[in-house]
This record gives sequence, C-alpha cells and structure tokens, in this order.
Amino acid sequence: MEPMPLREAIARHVHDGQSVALEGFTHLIPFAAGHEIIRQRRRDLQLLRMTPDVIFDQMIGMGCVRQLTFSWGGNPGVGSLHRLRDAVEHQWPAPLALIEHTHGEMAVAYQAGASGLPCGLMRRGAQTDLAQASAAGVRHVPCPFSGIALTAVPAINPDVTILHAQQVDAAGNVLIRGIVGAAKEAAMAARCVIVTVEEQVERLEADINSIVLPAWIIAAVSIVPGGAYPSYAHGYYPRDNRFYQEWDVIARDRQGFESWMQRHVLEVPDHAGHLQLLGVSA
Amino acid sequence: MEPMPLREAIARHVHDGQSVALEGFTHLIPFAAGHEIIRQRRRDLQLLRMTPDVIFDQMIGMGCVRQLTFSWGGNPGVGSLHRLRDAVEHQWPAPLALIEHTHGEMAVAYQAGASGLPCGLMRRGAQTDLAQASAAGVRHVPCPFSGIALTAVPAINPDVTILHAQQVDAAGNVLIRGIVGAAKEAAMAARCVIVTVEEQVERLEADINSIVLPAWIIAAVSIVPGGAYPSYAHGYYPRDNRFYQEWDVIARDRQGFESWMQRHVLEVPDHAGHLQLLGVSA
Amino acid sequence: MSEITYTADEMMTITAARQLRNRAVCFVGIGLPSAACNLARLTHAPDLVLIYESGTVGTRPDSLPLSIGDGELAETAVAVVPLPEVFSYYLQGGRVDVGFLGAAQIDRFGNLNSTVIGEYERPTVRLPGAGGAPEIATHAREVLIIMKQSPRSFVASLDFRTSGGYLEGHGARRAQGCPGAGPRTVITDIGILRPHPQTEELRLVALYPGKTLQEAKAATGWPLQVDDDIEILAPPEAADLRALRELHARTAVAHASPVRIPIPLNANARGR
Amino acid sequence: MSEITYTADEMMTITAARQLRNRAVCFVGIGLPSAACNLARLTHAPDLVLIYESGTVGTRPDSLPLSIGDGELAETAVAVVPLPEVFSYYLQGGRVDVGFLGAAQIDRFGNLNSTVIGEYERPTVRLPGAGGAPEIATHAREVLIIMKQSPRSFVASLDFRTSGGYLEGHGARRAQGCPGAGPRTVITDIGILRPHPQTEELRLVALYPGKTLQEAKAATGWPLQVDDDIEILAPPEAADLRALRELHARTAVAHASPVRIPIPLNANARGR
Repeated sequence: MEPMPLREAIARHVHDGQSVALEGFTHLIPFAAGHEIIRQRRRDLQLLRMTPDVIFDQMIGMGCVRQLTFSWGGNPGVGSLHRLRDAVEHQWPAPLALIEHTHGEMAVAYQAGASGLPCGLMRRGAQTDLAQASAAGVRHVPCPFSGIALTAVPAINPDVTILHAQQVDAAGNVLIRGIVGAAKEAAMAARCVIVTVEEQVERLEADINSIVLPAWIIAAVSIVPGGAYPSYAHGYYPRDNRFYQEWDVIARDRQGFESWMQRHVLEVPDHAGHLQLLGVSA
Repeated sequence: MEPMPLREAIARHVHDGQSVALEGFTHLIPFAAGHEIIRQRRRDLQLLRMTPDVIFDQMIGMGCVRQLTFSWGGNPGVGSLHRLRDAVEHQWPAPLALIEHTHGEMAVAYQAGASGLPCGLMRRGAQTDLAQASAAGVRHVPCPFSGIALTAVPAINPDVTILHAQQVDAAGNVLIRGIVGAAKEAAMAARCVIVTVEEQVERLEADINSIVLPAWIIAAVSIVPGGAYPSYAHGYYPRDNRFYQEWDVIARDRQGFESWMQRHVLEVPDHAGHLQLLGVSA
Repeated sequence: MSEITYTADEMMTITAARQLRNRAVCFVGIGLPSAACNLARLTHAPDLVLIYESGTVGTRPDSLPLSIGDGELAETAVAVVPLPEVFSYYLQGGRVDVGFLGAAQIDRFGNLNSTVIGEYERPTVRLPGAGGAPEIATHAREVLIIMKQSPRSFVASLDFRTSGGYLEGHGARRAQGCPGAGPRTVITDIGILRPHPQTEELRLVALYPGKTLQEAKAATGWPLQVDDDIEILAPPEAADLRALRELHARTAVAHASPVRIPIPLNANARGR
Repeated sequence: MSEITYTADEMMTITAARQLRNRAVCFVGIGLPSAACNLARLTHAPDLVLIYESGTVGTRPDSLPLSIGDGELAETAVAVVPLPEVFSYYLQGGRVDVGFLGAAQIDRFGNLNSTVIGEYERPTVRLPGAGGAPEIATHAREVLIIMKQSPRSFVASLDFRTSGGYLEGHGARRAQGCPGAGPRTVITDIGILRPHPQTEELRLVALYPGKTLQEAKAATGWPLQVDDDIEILAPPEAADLRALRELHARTAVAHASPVRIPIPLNANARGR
C-alpha cells in the first residue's frame, strides 16, 4: 500500500454524516487529519473520542459536528473547551447532541466493537445520574451465573477511525509507540482506518511485542510529520503544553476563534503550512 | 522484593487442593516450577492451562492433579499426551475431572477474571456438543440490546498463577518478551502470582510498550535459568522440538514414564540438576 | 521566604500527601491529586505506586505533567498499558488501593458532580464530565477527595451525580455491593472531613492552623457536623514545603520550554 | 527423484495451497494446514497473511514450526499479540478470510470431531479437544478442511461434535446466525469435496490423478454424492513439489538441531 496525500485520504474516505473516531489519549492526537476535515468542510459528522481535545473544540466550533460521543471533554490540565461548551450551552454554531460515557464504559464499548460483539460488560458502579441522563443507553443486567449487578455497554463501531502514529514501513504496517489509549481498539472496531504517520521507513525496527497495526487493517496511510502537534509523538517531539494553555484564550470568544481558524487552518494549504505559520517547525 | 529459591516459593505459596494455573502458550512454560511441585508431592491440585503440555502430562501422571481446566490437551505437533489420556481413559493413577473449554472461551474466562468480572461474553458459535458435555458451565444469553445470541463464560480466578519469564529487575518488575498467550490475564486474575525468570538484571532494558508485570502484583520471584526447558525462552534458548518428540515414547507406558520421572525429576535436587542430567546445559 | 509562610494550596497538597502510606497503589488525577501523590513519593513514600489513567503504571515523573498523558509519564513508567487494560485489569480488577478525585461539587455523603451546573439537557455550565471518576469512586479500595471548600462547591444537593460516594448514606453504598470503601477522606483548603461511622455523613475532623470552625461552616452548603475530637493540624514541615516548591519550579521550567518539530527536508516530496 | 513421483501427502498439501488466493488472511493450524499455507506463501501467494493462534500475525517462517508457538513464528511476524486479542479482535472481529481445520472425524455436513472417540464421560480415545477450532469454524469467512479420507474419519455420525460445519444442512448454519460461510472446501488424499448449494451435504467435486470414484466412496462412511461435473486434477507442478520438499528439508534441519541452554556460572549463588 502506497502512502497517499492526506487531502486525498480524507476526500476519499471521510463523508458527511459518518461516525468518525479520532483517537489517541493525550498522545498521538490526529490534529493534521482533523484540520484537513475542517478544510474540506465536512458536515453532520458524528465524532467519537474518549477525550475531546482542542482538535474537537476546533471541529465543533467550525460547524463540522452534529453529535459527539465522549467520556471527558476538557482541555487537559487547563480547563474548559470553550467551543464545546458554547455548542452545548448555546447551540453555537449548531446544536450538538451528546452521547456521554465514562472512560470505563467507552473503553468497553470500543473493545466490544473491536471484538465483533454487540455489547460488553463491566461491574455496575455506585449509582449515578449518567446512565439515566445520557443517550449512551447502557443497561443494568445481572450476571447469569452469580446474579452480580453488571452494566452492559453497546459496542462502538465507527464508520472511520483516524489515528496518528510514528512510522509506516514499506509494506504498510504501522507502529504506535508510547501511550496508546484506546487507539488499537478504535482501529479494530472501525469499518475503515486512516492513519497519519511521522515518517516512512523501510523496516520498523520495533520490539517483538510492539503495537503494530498490520497493513491489511488500514485503508489509507499519509505521511504527515508533526501531524499530532500540539499533542505529541513519542520519540519525535513533546507535547506543546504552552499551546494548550494559549488555546484557552484563543477559543474563549467566537470571533477570536474564527479568525484564528481562518488564518491558521483554512488559509494554509496543509499541516506543514500550519506548523510553519505557528513557527514550530524547525 | 528479593528473589527466593524456587523450592521456598512453591513450599510457601502452593498448597494441596488449590487451583493453580501454569500459563505460557508453547513459549515460557514453567517446567521448573511444575517439577518442583512434583518433588514436593502436592496432591489434589486443580490445574488450569489452555494447552496442557508435557509438564501437565508429568504432573497428572505423578498423581498431583484432581481436576484439569483446559482447552487443548495434546503434545503440540507430535500427538497425544499419553499420561493425560491414561488418566481420562483408565483413571490412572487417579480419576481426572475435566473442565473443558474452547480457546476462545478460556481466553474470555481469564480476561473476565483479570477484570474483576464474574463472567465474560463471546458470540455464540455454531452449535456443538461441548457446552452440554463439559462441566465448564457456559450459558447462552441474548444481547440485551440486539438480541444477538451470546455465550457467557464464568470467570477464572486461580488461587495461584505460575509463569516463567525472561527477566526480573532490581525492584522486582518482570519482563515477558515474545509469544505471551494468556499469561498476563492469568496473572492478573490470580490471587497469588509466582514467577520464575531466566535472570535478574539491574534495569529491564525494555521497549516502552513491553509486557511488564509490576513487582507489587507478584508474590514470589525465583531465578531459574532454563526454567522453561523443553519449551523456550525467547532470546535465551529455542524450543527443544526433539525432546517433545522423544516424550511421545517416554510417556507411552506407565513404567517407562515412572522410571524417567524418578530419575530425571525426583532424584535431582533442582532444575539445574535436571538440565545437567539431560545434558542440555552448556 | 520564611519557612512558616505557605499558601492554602500548599497546605492542602501537603496534607493530602501525608494521607498516603508508602507502597500504596494510587490511581491519580491531574492537578492537586497529581501534585500530592508526587510530593508523597518524593518525601515519605518513595515506593508509592502511581497509575495515571493514560495507562502509565508505576510512573515516577521528575516534574508534574500538565496532561494525564505527558511523555514523561510514559518514559518513567514500569509499564505502559492500553487504556482498556488499566481500567479493567488494574482498577476494576481490584488492584488499586487509593483513588484520588476532585470535582466541581460534593454533597454531604461524598457524592461528586463534574458533569453540569444546571439541567443536564440545558446546562448553565457544561463541565468536562465523568472521565474515569465513576469507576475510580466505585473500585478503588478507598477514595481521597481534594477540593476547595465553598458554598458553591460543598452543596446541599448536587446538580448532577457523576460519581458515587456514600450515596444516601447509612450503608446505602455497601448495600449496593460496591467493591471499594468509598471516600474515606476529604481534604479541603480549611481542613479534613471524614464520614461518620453510622450515617456516613461527612464531618469536619481536622482544621488547618489559623482556620476556624466558623470558616468551615460558612464554606459548607449544608449544616456541617464537627467531630468531638477535632484535631488542629500542624503547619507544613519545611522539608515538605521545600520539596513541593522544587517540584513546582521544575514543572514550570518543563512546561515553558518551546516545542520544535523537526520536519524532514524531503517531507514535501514524500507525500503530504 | 523424478518430477512426477509424489506422495499422497504432497498432493494434498499442494492442492490445499492452491485454494488460497494471494492477500487472503488465513488462521492456520499446525500440521498439513501450516505446510499448505506456507507453501502457498512461498509460491503463488507471496502476500498471504498467516495468523497462528499463538498471536503471531503476518508471520513468514522459513521452516515449518513444530508447535503453534515456535520462536521463528514470533521473530518473523508483523505483530505478536496476546492470545485473547487474536481470538477477539482478529477472529471474532471478522478479520479472518480463511480458517484451516483438520479433525479426527468429519460428517457429511462438514461438522468435525476432535474431542473423543466413544462417550464423552468414558472415552475409548481421548483426543486433544477443541482448541480454537469451534471459533475458527464459526467466524472465518470460509473454512478449508484438510483430512485423510477413510471410513473411520469420514463417518455417518460423529461421536462428538467439536466444531460446527453446516450442522444439519439445508441452511441450518445460516439460520443460527453464524458469521462465517462454513466449510466451503474439504481436501482429502483422494480429492476435493464441496457442499451442495441446497442440501449443504459434502459432494465429491474433484479427484486426484489415478484416484477413482470407487476409492472415494469406499473411504467414506456415508453414501457419497458425486458432482456431475467432477474434475480430474492435474498432478502437482514440479515447481510446487520442489518448493514443498525444500520447505520440509529446511524444517527437518531446524527441528534436529540440538538445544543448549547457557546457564550462567553464578546461577547457583544467585538463588535457586
């Protein structure tokens, strides 16, 4: 499988109205792919991500998103995602339907999806309001052997899962190193997998128990150095914690957000242009 | 945690009548620990292992075992386990109760046990006789959302899980490299974990996504070079396929088996003695 | 700076750190919990096991992470496991001694809200949501809560129950079969609260030096019960304060260092 | 050795290999299936993806493994994953195109027995048991079965049904909602059987050169149906035979090499 330009990968595989997971837990968040979806003005997406991060704040604020499935929606270590809040609190720029989970539930939902199961199980937790309030639709069931209270969580099977990873080899196999979150489960649960990577290498010089997605699981690979910035790619560049703090200011009001997105995402041709404009590419 | 002699680890943590899993899938089978259990003449054990191998043939033939939970009981690539067969077919040296699973079921049972769940789910398979015949007690349940036919498998939580691994570091963390089977799940599901390792090192020079069992999961570590022989330890020595073929002859009749065990296991003080007698230690 | 000068945040963090015994296995959240756990590890509890929900098990960062998944957490961890594994094999599997939580609101039974202020469907303030808090609150052998005390946060009635503490009290949690013992300790910027053995209502059991019962009651949105043997805590020790300040100083340096992304020269040629 | 001399095993293996299209994802068992898959990979299907249940995904061994988890399978794999993952994310997840099975007994609907001869509780012969066969039989998009044909193995009625084929035929498998299509092809040492489109009973559709209908019928424990357009297969091609024999020769060398375990000199001192 030959790598293809990210523009082509998104144009070919991501369509209006689809359910699209962009995973990566704090690490390896596919920012470049999210920006390309914004540039191609996709609409009515049903986004999924355990921890909607700045990239989802941007996609929501730019009007790409109809529905969000998630378990924690903040700017990690900083505070709120203002565009997410504005969408939920004031329906700006459009109403946003929430399918809200706990981390444990969403992990089980991805695992079930990856396993070809219609649902997964967890121990029933101390009673809360989430099961009733959320549209996630978990159900309480007894263990058929012991009667112990369990929670059944419906499987998640995204139309498309998009990941960022470190390397692809000549055969198209992809190496993910470091904190992996639910990336593997989100990929195995998806009907279509798109991966952006830092670089292509002849052979992955990876340890025997490394996390490698085989080429035949993947629909498209694009080589996008810095594609996880401002999150990070272990072994390539660290998380730009400063940018996450700055985002709190940028996203606080609608106009400031829109003009930032106009200038830094819409008016640059691609991720290299984005990084150059931000002055972070060396 | 200081490593302790294997003799002490078994004496302290493995008791008559307990449920004891010895895992490792073809690779890293804890032969030395199994032999030590035989030497210490444990009785009425309820052994668990996906693929009862030569080590279980030996433990069963030596009368340590009351019950066997398993999913495939053969000599891999060679044929039958004659002592296992003799126990099932002729109750020699004692009757052997079987809790029989498929691989998929037993993996789910270990996963459920590791996850603190009373049971796990799988898709219901094409109809067979195993669910009825086996004492494993799986049940057919419908998915509470879709009605899809599922199989619920009761969790496995061994009293003791014994593993062999490559290395322990100064802090007591254990590295498992290569084919891992259900070793991690069997360890996390157990009330007590014993590990034998090839060697102790100051630091595990392991890749970031390596399979490492933290020290605080483990009750005892013993340093036993060659402890997986005649199975293998990736990076240390290969599988002795020839021994597996020879075992077919050794174990075929009761007397040949007993005199081999007497000479090669009971009359040697430990695993080093065993390997020396077999002429495989260099 | 004199050794006896310290902030309320510092007193809170140090008090929280002191609750942790060496070798305990802690499931750590970002912010004050992360500061308290790492301070404990750097002072009296060197073998404290820290697990962050990013899957970093037994991590020993030199500075505090901003996010729950900063690279240093992975580099200094004993093991980095997939997120489903940390929630199933470690947390739900019953391997965690202490869970550390904060929230926007807490009620008298230690139930927490981190979801919304106002109605769920039309919230006044949409908060980040549950994350792993409900599972931590359920499965950790015990839970430590660390929150600043004010009538807005210590409320008579939660707008939304995100994580269960003692539920309605009087053994309700135990009756529901929850594996963990619940919120045994609540550390605020005024003192410490613990549940009453029977009613399980949180009571003030300790005050920081210079804080008063009146302040504590005024900062609580329900009629606060006070333990008969209320303890007045000593001010932080100089060594703890120094360790905490050095930790924060290292953290400030680490977070301020600019990020530069090495883009290969031939990147354009190869396929963007 | 003349190029047209070959054994029944060789013809079986080569015939099985020919069933595999390039790039298919195969879940491989030990023995003839492993030989057939690797032969296919070394001849017409270089990008065949082999998964062994030991968790070795995309493996490319130079010689045949004796066990399902030999070290070379791990060393030459694209990924080595825990066993629960290979069964859940790969097999049950619907990622496997072809499952390869053998057994002690098969019936006319492709159901298999690898558990016992005789009664389950008091067997005459205790066989190794299910392993992953029931899941492979259920989830692989299609199943290839490779077994020597004899009245003892091709039986009117199984002693025990370990793995489901077409169950009682006539769409019973589909009606049960099984994801995979079932045993589309049975390769024996006499020829090839495939299910009838309606009844799903296995019918002889091809014969090896030199084999006869009489032999096939005599080797079958039920009245064997024969396809109208029965095909007489060509003998193996020289290139295939050569590749297979070289593979077996490399395998014999690999399995015969003695194992030596390096015991550190200070091992006794350090703690046995």
